[in-house]
Amino acid sequence: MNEALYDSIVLDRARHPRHAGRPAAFDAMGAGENRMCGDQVSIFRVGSTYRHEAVGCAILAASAELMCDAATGKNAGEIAILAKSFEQLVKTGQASPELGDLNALAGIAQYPSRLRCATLPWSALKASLAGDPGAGDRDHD
Amino acid sequence: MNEALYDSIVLDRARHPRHAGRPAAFDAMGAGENRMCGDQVSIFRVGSTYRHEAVGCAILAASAELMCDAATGKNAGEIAILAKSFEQLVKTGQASPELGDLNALAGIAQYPSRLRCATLPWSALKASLAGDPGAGDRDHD
Amino acid sequence: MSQATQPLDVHKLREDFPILSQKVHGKPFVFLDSGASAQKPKQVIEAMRFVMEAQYANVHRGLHYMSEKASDAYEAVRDKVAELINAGSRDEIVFTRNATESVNLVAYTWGRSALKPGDAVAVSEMEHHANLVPWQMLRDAHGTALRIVKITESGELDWDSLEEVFADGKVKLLSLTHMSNVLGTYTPVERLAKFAHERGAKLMLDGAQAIVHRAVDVRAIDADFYVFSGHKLYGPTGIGVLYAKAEILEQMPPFMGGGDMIASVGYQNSTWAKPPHRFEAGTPAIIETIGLGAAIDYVRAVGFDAIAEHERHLTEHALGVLSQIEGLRILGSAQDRGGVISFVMKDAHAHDIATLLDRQGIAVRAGHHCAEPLMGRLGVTSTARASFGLYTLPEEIDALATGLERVRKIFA
Amino acid sequence: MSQATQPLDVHKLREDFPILSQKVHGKPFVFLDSGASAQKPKQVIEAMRFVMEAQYANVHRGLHYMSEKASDAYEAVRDKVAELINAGSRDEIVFTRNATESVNLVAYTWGRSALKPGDAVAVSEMEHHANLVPWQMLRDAHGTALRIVKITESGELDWDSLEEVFADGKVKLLSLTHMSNVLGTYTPVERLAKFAHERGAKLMLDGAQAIVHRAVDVRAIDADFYVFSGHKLYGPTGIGVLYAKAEILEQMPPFMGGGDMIASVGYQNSTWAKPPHRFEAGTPAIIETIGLGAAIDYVRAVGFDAIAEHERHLTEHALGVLSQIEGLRILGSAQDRGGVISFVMKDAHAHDIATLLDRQGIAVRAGHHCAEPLMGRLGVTSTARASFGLYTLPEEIDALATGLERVRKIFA
Ligand SMILES: Cc1ncc(COP(=O)(O)O)c(C=O)c1O
Ligand SMILES: Cc1ncc(COP(=O)(O)O)c(C=O)c1O
Repeated sequence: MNEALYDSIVLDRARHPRHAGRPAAFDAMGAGENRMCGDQVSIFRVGSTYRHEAVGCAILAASAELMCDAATGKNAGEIAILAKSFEQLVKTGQASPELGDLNALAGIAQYPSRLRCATLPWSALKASLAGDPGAGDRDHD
Repeated sequence: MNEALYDSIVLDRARHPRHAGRPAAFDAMGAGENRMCGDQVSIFRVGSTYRHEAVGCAILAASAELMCDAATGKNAGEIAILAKSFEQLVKTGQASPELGDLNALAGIAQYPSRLRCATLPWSALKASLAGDPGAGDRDHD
Repeated sequence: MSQATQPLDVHKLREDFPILSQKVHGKPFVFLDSGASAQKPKQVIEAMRFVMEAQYANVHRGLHYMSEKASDAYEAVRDKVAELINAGSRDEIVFTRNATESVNLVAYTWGRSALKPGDAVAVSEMEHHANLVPWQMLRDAHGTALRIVKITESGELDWDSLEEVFADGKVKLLSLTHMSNVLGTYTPVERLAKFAHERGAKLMLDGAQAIVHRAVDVRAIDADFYVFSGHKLYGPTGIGVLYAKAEILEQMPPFMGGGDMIASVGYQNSTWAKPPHRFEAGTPAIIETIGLGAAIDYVRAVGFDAIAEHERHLTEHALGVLSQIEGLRILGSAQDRGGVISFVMKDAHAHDIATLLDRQGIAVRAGHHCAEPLMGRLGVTSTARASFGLYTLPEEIDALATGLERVRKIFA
Repeated sequence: MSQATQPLDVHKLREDFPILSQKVHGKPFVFLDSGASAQKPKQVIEAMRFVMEAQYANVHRGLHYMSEKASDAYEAVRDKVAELINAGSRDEIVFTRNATESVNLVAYTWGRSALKPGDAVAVSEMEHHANLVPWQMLRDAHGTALRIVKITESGELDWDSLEEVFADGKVKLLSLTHMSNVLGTYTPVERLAKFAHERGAKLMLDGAQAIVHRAVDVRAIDADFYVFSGHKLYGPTGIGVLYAKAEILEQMPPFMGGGDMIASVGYQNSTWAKPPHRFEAGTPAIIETIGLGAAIDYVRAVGFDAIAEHERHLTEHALGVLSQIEGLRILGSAQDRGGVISFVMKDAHAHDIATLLDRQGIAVRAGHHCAEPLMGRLGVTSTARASFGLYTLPEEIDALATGLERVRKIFA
């Protein structure tokens, strides 16, 4: 059975998150919601580190985790570049070295309907950078 | 080509009607209309004779003509029986001796969508007998 | 277990459904999503092909051979539908796109003419959006109230709540699902009809699920409105049905304007055709209606008694095997239930369950099943759902159970 | 006559249409009723069969293989339609049942929100009921006015009348046929768009006929709304299209409520999905939409330039031979006209003509063609109509002429 998407990193990070939970104080936040399935995620910036609150499936949780890892210490421009690469990854399934652990989500390319699970944290992150907490992705599809 | 429906009686009576035209005075009238195609017919009773005003196709006109022939001198009960036989005729295509010239319309049974052309005068006749000039058939189908 | 009806030869029936022999991700295709839409037997596919290859033209207004053939075939389906649900007359059958349009048609026409601002419509906590949103829209446009009848923990109608909702006499329409697409619950429709009628209200039933699983008799129920979709009944998409009692339909103004629904048209004014044509504007779904006719012939030939019995066995079997799976919780435990089972699993989100099952060739649905408010009521955001058809095999339910064990181990 | 495009090999194309080789009353089938609904090529029949046999499930909410396949195939057709009419974006394409529903959708949603009582809608004397009755219903429900733009003796729009109708600035929507289904007239749509826009009105085009015969470019026209049906474009019944500019669609409230058109649903309130999904409630016509996609592929592969050229030849030929028939009168003589010809005959009623032609295997339509008021304007109660498709042969028009000569002799 090809369950590659649910490899050990993804499952591990979904079940044992390192960046989960709303910080007591934060510099910026952004949220995203997929109303079709009830997935919700908020991203909080504290200095140059990130935390998330993710309610949804394992892909959402793992993507939020790995994104927080990857975004730590990066500036907005660097994050934008990373977001682009990530988008390529989940659309094409082609791993790329600069994405590091994020490559674990490459398998999502085989599940177009799950794409939003992986990209929702990134929309929320962008919203937090834009300083517009409500600008996350709220579409239904 | 099977043009049996348009046999000589039907065409002849459609083109050379004997009972057409609104009488100056009449004892009763009834009307029918097929709004889907614009067919209209009025039936007038003058004593025990009938006249019609038919606007529409050849089948309508011939049917009105032959009906006026057949109804002449008959009472309401006799006309009701005749109407039933006629209905059978146009539905089954089976001629029956008591219908006389009306049998010329048997071919209509092959054209279900033209049935109403043949039966509209009879609805108007019934309306005239019922004393309700507007009770004729006004359906669209 | 009744032995009165011959059990279905499901393996033989499956030969009628070409799609079931496909492989998915290299695995045998286990389709447990019939509640969303059923697969189509050859007989339906063939009927649609036939009309397009041999008897096609626009209907009703044609005086030529092909048009008469197509019109006859189209109108014959009205009789088939009337027979299927035991309507009093073929003129009580209106063709729509789907159950959703049928409900909206009633809300727009009957709702805006027979209901007055201040009158109330009552629905239950377990409605599909199709039987909730149209009444919200009617409320906002027309000033009617919308009331919600509660359900019990077992997922059945709460009669105390029903009494309460009706207490002030304002409810003029009770609109309920005949079978829940999430919980599988059948509602006691005869009793509900009596209840509503005694209180001066009409009863509308959303039969989108129910029509598939058991014989429906709208006159025995005494339903005022009944709606369903062709595509769940093994027929094509694009065709649905609204049944309404003749005296109600006759009073209803038209929904859409256009060809075929008029008696006469002038530049200034028009008059309407009689029902059902009054409600069928424009070129209808001719090919799909004929496909629905073939689907009705098919299920009636198989026999509703046998289908109901088969699905009862499947449901019992499924409830049995699924309840063995650690951490799996089945939602709803109604006494009277049909072949739809929703569940959640500890630590595994419904979407992850569906994706992992799909990799094993097993199709289940995951999400809110167009019943978002019910999800809230049940305290979940989504569920996984397995739903059965006449072609479902017990072995497929065993495959589901095996698949779910794998999911459980992955997330354990 | 332009020689730029390769002429159609019509005999070869006809092999794609199985129905055309049927016999009717023992005679070769001459189908001259494509304006009512076109016949379907094998490619469309095959695409529908394929989805039902190999890739079927409900769309959008499914996380399993079949649902993804069906959703992809369904949504891909939105792109095909957008390309076909050169829409600015796929999100401007709403799927409906037919052109009639598309017009009603606009009347119910845009009409009741963007128009205020006292605003006027203008249509012409040569509209199909589908583009007249919805505006009468809007008038009666919402208090808008309805104005009628006259046509000239040749069956073209009367610009003086148009100016007059717009004189007081109340017209906010001009809704016109792009091609008359009775007279064959093409309306000068670019000029009309400019005219309407300069006066602060939107332009809606009923493209039910036009879409079939020529390439349509909604952006070049600058149409605000454009509607058509799949079944006239060699596609299945049960599927139609509404195009509207994105900024208009975004402002429009939903039409029907139910699944798939919501963003979120609570017992009390719901929020709407973005266009186009906001306007597609319930399970869509999945199989038919995919069939429409195949039809679009088909006509584009044949090529609109070639189709238009072919139909221009046919129309010229038909106008030539029909004008030779004693006592036959062709209605309409517009400069710019398509392959639809209505006529009346001295002493022979249109219904008798149709029945007699049918006996010779020739299918024409007779009646008011869902344009009853236009009949009054033309001083007739009904006409006979021959209409052409890409599969029509000049020989078939000759057969029509021969048939009409027989009719003439019978009634002479
Ligand atoms: C000009 C015109 N408009 C609208 C329509 C209505 O199309 P439909 O019946 O497919 O909705 C037709 C077809 O009859 C038509 O010819
Ligand atoms: C109970 C119930 N009602 C209504 C519907 C709506 O059916 P459709 O989408 O065919 O209009 C469904 C199907 O999803 C359903 O399960």
